[in-house]
Amino acid sequence: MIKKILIANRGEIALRVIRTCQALGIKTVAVYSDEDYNSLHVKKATEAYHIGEAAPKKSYLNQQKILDAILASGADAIHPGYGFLSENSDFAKLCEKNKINFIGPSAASMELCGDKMRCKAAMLKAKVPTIPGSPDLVKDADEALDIANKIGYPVLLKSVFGGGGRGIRLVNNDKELREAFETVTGESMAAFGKSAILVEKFLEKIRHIEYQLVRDKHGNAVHTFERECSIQRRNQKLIEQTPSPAVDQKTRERIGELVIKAAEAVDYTNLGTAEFLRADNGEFYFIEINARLQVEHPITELVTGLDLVKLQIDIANGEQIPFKQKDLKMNGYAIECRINAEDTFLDFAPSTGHVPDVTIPSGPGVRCDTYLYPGCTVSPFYDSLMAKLCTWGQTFEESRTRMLNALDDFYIQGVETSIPLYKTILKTKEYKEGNLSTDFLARFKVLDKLKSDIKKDTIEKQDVALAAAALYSTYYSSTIKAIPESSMHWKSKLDRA
Amino acid sequence: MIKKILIANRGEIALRVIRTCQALGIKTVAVYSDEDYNSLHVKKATEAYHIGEAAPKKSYLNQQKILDAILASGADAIHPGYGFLSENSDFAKLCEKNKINFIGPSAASMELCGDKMRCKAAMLKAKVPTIPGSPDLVKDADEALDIANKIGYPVLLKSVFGGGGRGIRLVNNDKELREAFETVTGESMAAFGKSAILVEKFLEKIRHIEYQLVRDKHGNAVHTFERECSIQRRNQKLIEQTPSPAVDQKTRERIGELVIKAAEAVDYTNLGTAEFLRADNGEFYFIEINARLQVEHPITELVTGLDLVKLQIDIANGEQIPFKQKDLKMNGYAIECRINAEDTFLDFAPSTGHVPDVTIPSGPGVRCDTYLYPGCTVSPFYDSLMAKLCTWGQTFEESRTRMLNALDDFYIQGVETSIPLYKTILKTKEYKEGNLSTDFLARFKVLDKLKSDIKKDTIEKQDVALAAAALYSTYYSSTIKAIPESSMHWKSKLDRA
Amino acid sequence: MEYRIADIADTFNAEVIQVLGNSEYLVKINGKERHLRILVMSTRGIEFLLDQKYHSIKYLENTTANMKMIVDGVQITLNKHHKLNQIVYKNTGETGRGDTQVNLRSQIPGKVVSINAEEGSKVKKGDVICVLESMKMQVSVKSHKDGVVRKIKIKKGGSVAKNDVIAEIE
Amino acid sequence: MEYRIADIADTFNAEVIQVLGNSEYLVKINGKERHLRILVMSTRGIEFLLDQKYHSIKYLENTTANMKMIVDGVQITLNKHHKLNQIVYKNTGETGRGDTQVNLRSQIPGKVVSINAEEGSKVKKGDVICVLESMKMQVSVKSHKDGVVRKIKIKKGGSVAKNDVIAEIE
Repeated sequence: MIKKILIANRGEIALRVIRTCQALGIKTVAVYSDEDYNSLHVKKATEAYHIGEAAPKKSYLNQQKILDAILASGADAIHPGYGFLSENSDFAKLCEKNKINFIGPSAASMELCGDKMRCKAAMLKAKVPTIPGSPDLVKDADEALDIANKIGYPVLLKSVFGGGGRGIRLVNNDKELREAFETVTGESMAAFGKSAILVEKFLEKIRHIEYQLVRDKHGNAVHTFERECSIQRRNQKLIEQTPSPAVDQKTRERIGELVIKAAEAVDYTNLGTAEFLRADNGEFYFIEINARLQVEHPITELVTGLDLVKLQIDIANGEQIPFKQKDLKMNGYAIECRINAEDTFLDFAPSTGHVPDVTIPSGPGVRCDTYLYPGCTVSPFYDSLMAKLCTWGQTFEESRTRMLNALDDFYIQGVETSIPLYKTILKTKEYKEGNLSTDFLARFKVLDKLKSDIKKDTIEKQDVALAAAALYSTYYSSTIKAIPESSMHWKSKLDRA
Repeated sequence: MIKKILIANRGEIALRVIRTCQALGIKTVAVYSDEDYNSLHVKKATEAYHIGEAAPKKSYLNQQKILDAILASGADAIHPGYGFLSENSDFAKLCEKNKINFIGPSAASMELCGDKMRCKAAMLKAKVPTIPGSPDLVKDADEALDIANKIGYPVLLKSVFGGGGRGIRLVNNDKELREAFETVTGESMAAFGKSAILVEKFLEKIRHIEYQLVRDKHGNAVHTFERECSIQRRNQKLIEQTPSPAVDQKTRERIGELVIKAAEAVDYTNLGTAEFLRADNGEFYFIEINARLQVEHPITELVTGLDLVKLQIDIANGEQIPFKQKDLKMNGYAIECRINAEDTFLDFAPSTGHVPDVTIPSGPGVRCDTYLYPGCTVSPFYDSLMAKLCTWGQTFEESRTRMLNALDDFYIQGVETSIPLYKTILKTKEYKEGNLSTDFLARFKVLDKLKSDIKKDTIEKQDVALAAAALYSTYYSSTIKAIPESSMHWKSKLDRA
Repeated sequence: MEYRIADIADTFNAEVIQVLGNSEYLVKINGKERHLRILVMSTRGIEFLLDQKYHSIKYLENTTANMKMIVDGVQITLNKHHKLNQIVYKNTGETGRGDTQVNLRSQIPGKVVSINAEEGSKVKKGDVICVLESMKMQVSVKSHKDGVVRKIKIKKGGSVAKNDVIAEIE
Repeated sequence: MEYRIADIADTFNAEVIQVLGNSEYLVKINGKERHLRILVMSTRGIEFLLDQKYHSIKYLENTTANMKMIVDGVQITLNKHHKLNQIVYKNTGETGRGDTQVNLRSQIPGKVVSINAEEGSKVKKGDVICVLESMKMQVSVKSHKDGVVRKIKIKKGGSVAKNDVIAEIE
């Protein structure tokens, strides 16, 4: 039985794990870098160990430092959170070697999940559909043409050494393929000095739909339904929701069965996520298993009532999953917005610094997981996720309007946030209709809409700004030094003015 | 269709109503007294009207002032919240006269609910059991004796003019009754100059169990299950939970049917609460209908997924209840703790003042409805409820442990709170076992347990306090004036020391 | 320095014995060495890890006799002079108020509803001196000892703040 | 006083014209009288009801030329001198940065990964001057105008804070 867990992470996910441990009476050990001495996870854990400098390599990614903290604290298990060492199979191996219960899959299964080609092969064997294409490198244009005709045009020709738009071409027929084969080879040779070409089916207007999977050490497996995560920027998820508007009950069950097969194919244990792309024609293609707890797990908790971190711990303890697939049902609708510290108009560039004031939304159906508190700092050393704002509703519309309110109530001083962008997205006709795809932002010119929303806001607020300026000029212009810098109540003073 | 609602209330309930209205796109009008100019409900509403001085009689209870604000703002409906004018049938009448949609029952039904004798008569007619006793005043000892023998001893003899322990006696047999009849008459005459005696069955170890009832203007009625509110002090609820540990499915349905009958007996519309006492032998006795939204409504929302304020508005709009009794089911367990500004050891005396800092708990399964924010004030003019902290869990134990964590996380600076008391209660064996009764605090000597918990805490923290004192003495004793009064980071300065 | 903690009979000792650098210290508490790492510090409060465990302290009051603080949400009063024999430690609900004290103070703010004692009259500990109203509740203020009411410092219908003197009782 | 609002072409006028007492005022905004009731006020910000509607304002900066504030969460810059022809209103994403400006500043803090221009070289608006790394992301800093790089003010491997000058371009 796990009695003390070291959480090899920081930010909101460290706090999330601590919450469940507290409720279960399990002790927690936090680790922190120089940058995090004043972070909430240090304050909320039973114990906290300093593990090095701010740069992740010198602290949160430093396996030896973390192992030292485990041994010093006497923790018997480790929760890796997401990111950092969570999908590092070497670290999982190190834990296994030191007889520390790693809350996640075995090192072997994690390694298999992390190796895209081997994982794809395992899926093909288990009859889990992956994106059609060459199973391996193609030796020449003839072989590429054969495969293209088998899977159907359009296809992508990709050099495995390509990148940044070079060494990749979209082709629509045999003629284009033959021409492109030469071009791609040439580009790849020119840019990278070598070429090795794959063929892959080209999918348009795709949705990112993933399934939460759960498998215990006894081989019992269930899925806890899908999450749609199609609203993205630069392949990073921004907004997730469950259920997916593109998945009906029949599809849910059909893909769910594939998910169980996929988990078995890699002998996965504990909680993981099977990610799929859904083509516009309704076909689902497996892409990978994320061998960890996902950022967006709370929306699954909201519609199933499960505590997924507790389930992780129970499975790590060797317990059986305490329910069957048929016992699970989805209750209502949930949305998550990832509140990032970033400037939408600077190409989503990070925005960091001191946060003197913050107001965290609450109310019926609102859950906010965050490390923010008034006076905290958003560090440039770590990722930009400051908060996960989730809302639940009996209907999709209820979850959406609750999210809009919660976004309005969320105030974060000192850094730029993605909140205005989400308000614009949630108000679009396309979002309301569930017309989602991974290119949603570009497809529906969302940034232009955001600009015009902000302009509208400015115009709406202009009279207020002018009134504020007039008052300021009247009362402070000549006496600014005399008035203390506190936000106390000046009513009586002003009455006399 | 309601488009703009004036909320004739303040504090957390005003904010609760505003939240639902925002989600529904309904405009809100707040009213505020001199004491509330800086309160959150003023800031969150679409508009806010000042209605007078701090004393409730001069503002929140001033019907004319509120009517003026309704007319000035153009609100077409009024939500009364709880307390203040919420169960004032004269005010409901005034609204009806002015064609303002009062979100609640009709004035006539409210008046009937408020008149205990008439309401009891209506229940007897509808075959809803009330506490056995004389249907009216008894004329002499003989009549009292007859009734006592019919309902069975022990019974209470009560003068309707009695109070404060005077003019009331518990009797166990005919002999005691005859003696007590004289005493009660004498006491009542001596203290109040008149006497009029009732006989009532004496119930021991009672539980307070209530049902949320819903009835639309078309006569459709459902109940949304029970809430147990047995943990009380001075007849005021402190902790509520649903489901009740004393109610099984069969009982739930049986009493639920009585609830529908009770609602029909007084032609109740909109949401209300049917309150019952449950005797230790399992019998339920109707006591009254609370003709308003109840403080503890969120726990029902947590287990049903309903938005009860939305349901109130829909019914006020003349809509039919959008579901049937059989569509409703309870999902999980919920607890509410009423976070009061009071000093448990000063006989629960109010504790008011400035709240410079507050941390509101959050996390999976936690909902906190509150008017608190850093820098707010807890006013001595209004009631002591600062926050309603609710937790949900798949199991009762999960809801309980989540509540304990949330109570730990709740920090309110500047006033005494009931938080320590709740921690002690939630940790008792009796609470965990569901062994509840309205005399829980006295029965299980909870205040003594609290004292010893606090002593234990003090001893646990003594080393920490000493370390803090030692540091303070070392760094501040001689330089206290030189150091700025900010909570900035002193690390580097201290490193040099 | 030596300390007494209100409500606990022993005398305690605590001092900083070594600065380890990097915000780290060795402190000696009741003879035992403990490791301490400061996270945030000001005159208002301090946050530190004591043997790896986080604690948050707010200093409330520091007089020559007492140091009042909130330690992880628990109010603790340290008594620097360990010969004082009367300590009020309110949170435990044990008043233990000194009999030598003259002033009866209000522990709540409120409106004076009634005054139930007269100047010059004898009262017993627990007798109601006045009734205050606050938050729609009536609260009786009772004498903290046996004695004679020397002075009534409030008026019916008036307001009292927390800690205002209600009466002098000797 | 007359004001211009960044990004909006008109000129506006606002003044307090009457104190009604009890924190209430009559203000005239663009010729229209509005009722205003102050709830809380300090040099940092103000909260008031304007025609019964609540607003919260935080003053960010007040210079002779500009007054920057956050109005109900929306950043607004009021321009007191309405003849300035270049206004940066960042939130709209429209840079409109003045061509006359020499300093290229970093809008994010970060580590300098590479420097992609040399002193003395000609650059065009949009050319990459350097690449910064922050939060595991690489961000290019581009020239705000056509010109010649007079000075590079950063070093490879060094750190820059927000608003630090990266280069002078003329």
